[in-house]
Amino acid sequence: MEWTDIALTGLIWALEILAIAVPVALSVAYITYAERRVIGLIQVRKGCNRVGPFGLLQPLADGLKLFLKETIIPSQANKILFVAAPVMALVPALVAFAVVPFGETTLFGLWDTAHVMAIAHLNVGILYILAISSLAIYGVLMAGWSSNSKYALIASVRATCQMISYEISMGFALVCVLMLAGSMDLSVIVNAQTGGFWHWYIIPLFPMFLVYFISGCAETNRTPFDLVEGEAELVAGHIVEYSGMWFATFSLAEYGAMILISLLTSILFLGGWDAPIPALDFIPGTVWLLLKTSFFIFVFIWFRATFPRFRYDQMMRLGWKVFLPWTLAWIAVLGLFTYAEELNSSLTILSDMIGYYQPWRS
Amino acid sequence: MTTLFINEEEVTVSSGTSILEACRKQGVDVPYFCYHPELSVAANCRMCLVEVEGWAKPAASCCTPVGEGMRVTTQSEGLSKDREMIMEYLLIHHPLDCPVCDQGGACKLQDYTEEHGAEHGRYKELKRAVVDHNLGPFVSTCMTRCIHCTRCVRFADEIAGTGDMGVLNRADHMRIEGVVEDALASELSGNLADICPVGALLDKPSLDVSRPWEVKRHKSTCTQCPQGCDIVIESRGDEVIRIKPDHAANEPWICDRGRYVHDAFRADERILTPFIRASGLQAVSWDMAVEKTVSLLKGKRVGIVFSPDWSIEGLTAIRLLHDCVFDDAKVAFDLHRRDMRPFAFEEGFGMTPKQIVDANEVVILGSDLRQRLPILMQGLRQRSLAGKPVTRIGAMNYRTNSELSADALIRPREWPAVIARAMQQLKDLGKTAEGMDAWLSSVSERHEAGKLLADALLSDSCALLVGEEIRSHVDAAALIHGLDLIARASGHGEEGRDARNLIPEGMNASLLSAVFGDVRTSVGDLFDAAHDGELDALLLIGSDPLGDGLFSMQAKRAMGKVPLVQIGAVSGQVSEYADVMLPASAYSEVEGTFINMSGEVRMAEEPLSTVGDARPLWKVMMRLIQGFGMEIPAVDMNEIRASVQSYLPSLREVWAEGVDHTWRMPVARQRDANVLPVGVNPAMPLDVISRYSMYREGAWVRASASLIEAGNIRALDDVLVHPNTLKEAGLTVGECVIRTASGNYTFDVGVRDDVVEGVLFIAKRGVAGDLSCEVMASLGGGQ
Amino acid sequence: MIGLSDYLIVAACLFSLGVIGLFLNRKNVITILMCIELILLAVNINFVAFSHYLQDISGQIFVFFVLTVAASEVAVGLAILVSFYRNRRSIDVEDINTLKG
Amino acid sequence: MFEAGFFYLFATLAVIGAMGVVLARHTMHSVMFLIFCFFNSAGLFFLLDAEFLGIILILIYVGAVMVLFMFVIMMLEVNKAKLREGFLQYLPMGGMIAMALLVEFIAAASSGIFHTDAIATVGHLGQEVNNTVEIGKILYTQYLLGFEIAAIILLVALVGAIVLTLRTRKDAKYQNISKQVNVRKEDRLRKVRM
Amino acid sequence: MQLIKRAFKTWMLWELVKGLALTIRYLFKPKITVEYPEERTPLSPRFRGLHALRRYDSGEERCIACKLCEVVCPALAIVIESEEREDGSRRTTRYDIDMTKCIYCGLCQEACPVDAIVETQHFEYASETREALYYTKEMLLDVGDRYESQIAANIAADAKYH
Repeated sequence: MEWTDIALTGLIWALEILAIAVPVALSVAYITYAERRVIGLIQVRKGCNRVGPFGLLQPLADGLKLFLKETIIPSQANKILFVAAPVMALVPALVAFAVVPFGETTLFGLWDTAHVMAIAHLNVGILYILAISSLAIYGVLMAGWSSNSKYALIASVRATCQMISYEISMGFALVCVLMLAGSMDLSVIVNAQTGGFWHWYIIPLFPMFLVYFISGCAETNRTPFDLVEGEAELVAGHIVEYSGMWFATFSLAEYGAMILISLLTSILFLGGWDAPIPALDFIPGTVWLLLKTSFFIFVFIWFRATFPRFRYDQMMRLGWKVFLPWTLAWIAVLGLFTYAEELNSSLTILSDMIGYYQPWRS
Repeated sequence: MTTLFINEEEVTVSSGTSILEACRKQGVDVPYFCYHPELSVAANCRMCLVEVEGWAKPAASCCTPVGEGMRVTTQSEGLSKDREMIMEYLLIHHPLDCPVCDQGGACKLQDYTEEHGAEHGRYKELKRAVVDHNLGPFVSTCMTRCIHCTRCVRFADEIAGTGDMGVLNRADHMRIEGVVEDALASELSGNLADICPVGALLDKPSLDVSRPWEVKRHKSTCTQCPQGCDIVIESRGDEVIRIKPDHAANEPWICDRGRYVHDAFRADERILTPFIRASGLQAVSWDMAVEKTVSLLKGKRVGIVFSPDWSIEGLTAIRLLHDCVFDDAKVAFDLHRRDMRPFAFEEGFGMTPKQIVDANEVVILGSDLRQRLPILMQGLRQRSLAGKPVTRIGAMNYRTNSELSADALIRPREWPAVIARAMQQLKDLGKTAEGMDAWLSSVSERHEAGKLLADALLSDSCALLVGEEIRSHVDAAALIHGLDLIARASGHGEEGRDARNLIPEGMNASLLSAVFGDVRTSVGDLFDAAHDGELDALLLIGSDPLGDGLFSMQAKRAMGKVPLVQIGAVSGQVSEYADVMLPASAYSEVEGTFINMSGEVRMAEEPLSTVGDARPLWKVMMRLIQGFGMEIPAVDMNEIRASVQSYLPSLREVWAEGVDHTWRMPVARQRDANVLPVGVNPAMPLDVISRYSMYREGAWVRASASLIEAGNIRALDDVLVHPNTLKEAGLTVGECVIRTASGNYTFDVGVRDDVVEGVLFIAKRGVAGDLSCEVMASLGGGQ
Repeated sequence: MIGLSDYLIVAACLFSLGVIGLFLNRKNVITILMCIELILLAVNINFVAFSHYLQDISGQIFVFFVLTVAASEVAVGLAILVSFYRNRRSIDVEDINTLKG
Repeated sequence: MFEAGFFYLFATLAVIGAMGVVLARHTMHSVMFLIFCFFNSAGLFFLLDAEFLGIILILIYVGAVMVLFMFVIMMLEVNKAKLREGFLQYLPMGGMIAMALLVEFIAAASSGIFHTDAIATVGHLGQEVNNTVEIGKILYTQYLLGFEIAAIILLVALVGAIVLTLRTRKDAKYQNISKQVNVRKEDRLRKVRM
Repeated sequence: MQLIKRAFKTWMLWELVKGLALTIRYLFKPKITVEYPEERTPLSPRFRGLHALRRYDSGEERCIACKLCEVVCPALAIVIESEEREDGSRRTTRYDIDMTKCIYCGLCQEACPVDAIVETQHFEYASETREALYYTKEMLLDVGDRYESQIAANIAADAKYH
């Protein structure tokens, strides 16, 4: 391999990474803005409207403020882990974007075949995302433990329980998707749903969609599952000792994870970059994907404005006693449907019904 | 005993008790204004009405004695109606100035209006106003607020004995007036503000400064005189607002000196930080000051003079300093003593104040008791009013506000003769004691005043109050021994019925003999030694020999010669000579134990916070010991108290079990002494007596602006003789030359005819203060 | 090129470190459990390496089983540890001697 | 070349991580080092074309098992100074045994049997070969029994762990959440009179 | 039937949907925000803002140092020291309010027998230093002088409800 090739590859990688990371960072900033506006509007207020036109520069002002703020390290904290924790929280949230496909493109006909617009087109994409997102716990755990504060510690213990619990139901919800799509490759999953909204997995997997999205809420510690940072009892939870930019890093990670969950929900259940009706295909797929994602982000914010916080035991109960059996049952049902034909020929109709969504069987 | 029923409850009280007192004893609340347990009953406020079953009208409970089987009701509809009307009547002319009245918040009228008063009054006419008048430096008046309970009038008549307040006119024009427009000439005048149930008579020094609810109360002990009254210091923050008698203790009154000395706690003369002299006094840190002290005193021959007013913990710490650092140093503490023979140090009372007041006979020997111990004198006054005899033998008709049953004027040089006369009489009656003959034979003259003494001693119980004329006598030990002999001869000398009460200079007298008995010396000798070069440095602990006592001249000479380290709370005149000044906390600012003249223990347990860098004396002493490189013998209060117990073991139980007012430490008496009077051979015709003034004596008093003001109003004449003495010398009132052993002085000499002839009275701290060290003098014409 | 023996040497290093750890940390059960994990990891690396170089996927299946068993072991081990700690307030190996005769 | 570079990188870091586990002063740091070690081992797995196992290693070990470790450490209050006692006491013995093992292993590994010449270095498979599918195929056919047994072991371990740690405290009050959730207005509200 | 209905509602997350519908409706409602520096809400005559010490028309300060406000203050924000003035009247020598302690409960105003301490409607006195919030007697009197007409009007407006 020539050195120039290596350099070129490296450059392309860097560009690809930038092309994902910069918009993600920017959208994180503006999601905070959107959140404040939307919640304000729902609460019959106006929300931030002072900095710049319609308050559009507010995120920049906030960012500037957070940058200039002093970061305080508690004297009794474990310094290394304390500093590493925000990074550990942010990195998984961003790394997961590596395999998320944003659409398929031929680069205006430059390429013969359509390429998937992802930094890394992995055939075990879902597995990768699951693995990476399971690492997000470490940021919280390290922050909680190293702060040497009882609030932070309790919060991190809670967060860990919450994340592990919901990861399981989330994983099983994904298994349902995999059973339909027959692949762990995200672009394959999207392609399995092409052809209009009646092909989308939200229809056969509606309960799984709910489970996935709600577990997503819990994974990102968003309301109503934000009892990790329940200010009434834990002040700010694991970030109680953080300030300045390191504090902001946690928010960055939270919002990054929120975007990721929204993206994945769109991809897994709403046909990704496919238009709801084939007639609308003239609009680029990426636009559709982003529209769907935006909607889910809005739903996140909407949830926050609507639902009160869960109690800890209620949350654990929901994860273990409702979601887990429900997903397991649905997997069984899907399996039964899939192989109904082979069990009894009279049940072919069931197989056909589910086969409609299973391109790998035909 | 009488048994009656108060609100259906059976009560038994002694007969003759009033219903109100029975109710108070029972804890039943009956409102009253004019009643006061220490004063006579006037029954003019009508607030204390109660219903007695079978009686047509409600009765004023304060003046109605209890009757057998009486059924008393203190709460009824009729009574509350009555009380409401009485309140309305009392409030007709009372101004609505509670917000500006110092009494507001601790006012009986306010409380009862709240409790019993009507919503509003019906009186719509103009209110009357009353002209205020001047009641001296301590009591402010606002007579419009007066409700005519006449407590103050009765106080002035019965307690103060000055009778200078009265009621003028009647009805709407009724007024309380000071008969003497100027000063309430009583040393107890401050109590007026306490007894006034409304805001008519208020405490002048603290007027408009604080409200009752913002003061914090600290139980403490007054060290202004050997009586050692229990006081309550009222402070706001650490600023003392008032000092009041502790009503939990037995004594309801305190004197003006103890009450108003508190402005000295914040006076300019307080030593707040350590100072050292380096081209003027400079405030320095404790470390530097201790270093300087050590450099001044280390390895030197040091004389220590201290004041007896410190707590016994502080005094013991002085002894610890002496033992650790200045092993061979002499210490001195009594500024009024010329005779240093140990017998003269048997100070303290053989009797408690109550026993003295209750005794059949009381003899005051050479003391201005009203100035010295105003509260004890007040007790004796009550005794006189009750018709019991009080006899006095002394050099002057000291004003006592009290009828004396017998009074004899003698010159100081006649004391041996007086005692000998009494001894002779007892001997003639066959009462004798060991050593009496020797004593009697050493005195040739007899003075007729001795008969009073002997007569008094012949009664069943007798109290001899031995005052400063004898204590500062050059032959004091012999005189005291003589008194001891006659007391023993007449059966008043035994333990438990010891009639001899030697008024000490200050508090803690019994402790001083026990702790310092082996190392003490005369203050005069000590200063002379310093002047003669036998001492290298002086350490003055709270003592002010320039202001108090008999040795100011010697002190001045000595201090000019050797380096001086002053430790104390008040700087005074001494600070002009001091090379180092170390601040020690005032008595209001320390936790400590005190023993008063009659051996009763007083505890100060709730100190105010110390001002400035001052530290309790014992801590200062320990710091010094440390500075000298010695091991500190006591690091906390308990260890200090352990050292005290090694001198006074009986205090252990006091600290272990808490203070009991019945506990007394008996005064140590030496029974086998044999001190005979040495004949005084007068070279000069006049005896000199320096008079004690409660407004001038004592470092604290001189730092207190309000007491100085009072002292100016009640100034004693500087130099005083009997007119005949002046006439004999062929002189007239005015400038005269006074010749003494130490030289000639020129002063204005005044006359008073109730002093004994041949005596020159010097008011200490007056212009003639320097004369106070003299014993003899003669007069010459002006220049 | 990287050969099988390289992987085996890495695995050997990890294994030895795990064994050393077992010996050195006699006071802390948690570390001991972690050292066991380390040893199992070394085994897993061996399995995968052989699987790769022998082109036999079965080796990876065994890794799978080892992972399963190791996870169970950790879960039960830590559960025992927690209940032991509740009773004795200590996780010192030398305190775990109640079964000693 | 890349591969060699990555191998050495992962291998070195994995060994460093393992050393950290053994030597770290604080148990929490040990856990961190172990996680690090697992990450690098996963890298080695990737180099060996076992991406499914690599990701599973991260998912199960890093994402779950090590979290469990951290959890337990956080819940136990352990005197760390005491825990290091006797460290040196056991060093000679442990070191000797481990060194012996190491020498033997390395001797065996480099004896030539496993040498590049003996076992051919195989090339890497492309994206089109799905390691997951391969494993799935063999796992659910040939090793089905083993799979089931593993599943049962996991289940037993799960139950065992819960039984060991679950304690119902008598002094605590518990809520029945299902009942709470299912409560209706009619159950709580009684209309007395209008 | 009831059971089925309930189960259906439960599984369709009916209550959650109802909640979401409610909030989304409010998203489009007109907003009631008052944009403060430009817009202001009307203040009650009883509004409790910055404190002021009042004077009589003659210019004599009202405060008589009765210290009732000091004792009633639940936050211990008021410190008063008093003395007899030369003319014999009782006046404060010090009247400090620590605005950082004050909780604006208005009890001082209630307690004052002479209407000397009042709370104005003025509330824009934030400062960049703590010192500026320690109000002394002079500052309070000055506030009273500045807002006297407003204070008097407020007291008059409120008087009939006493």
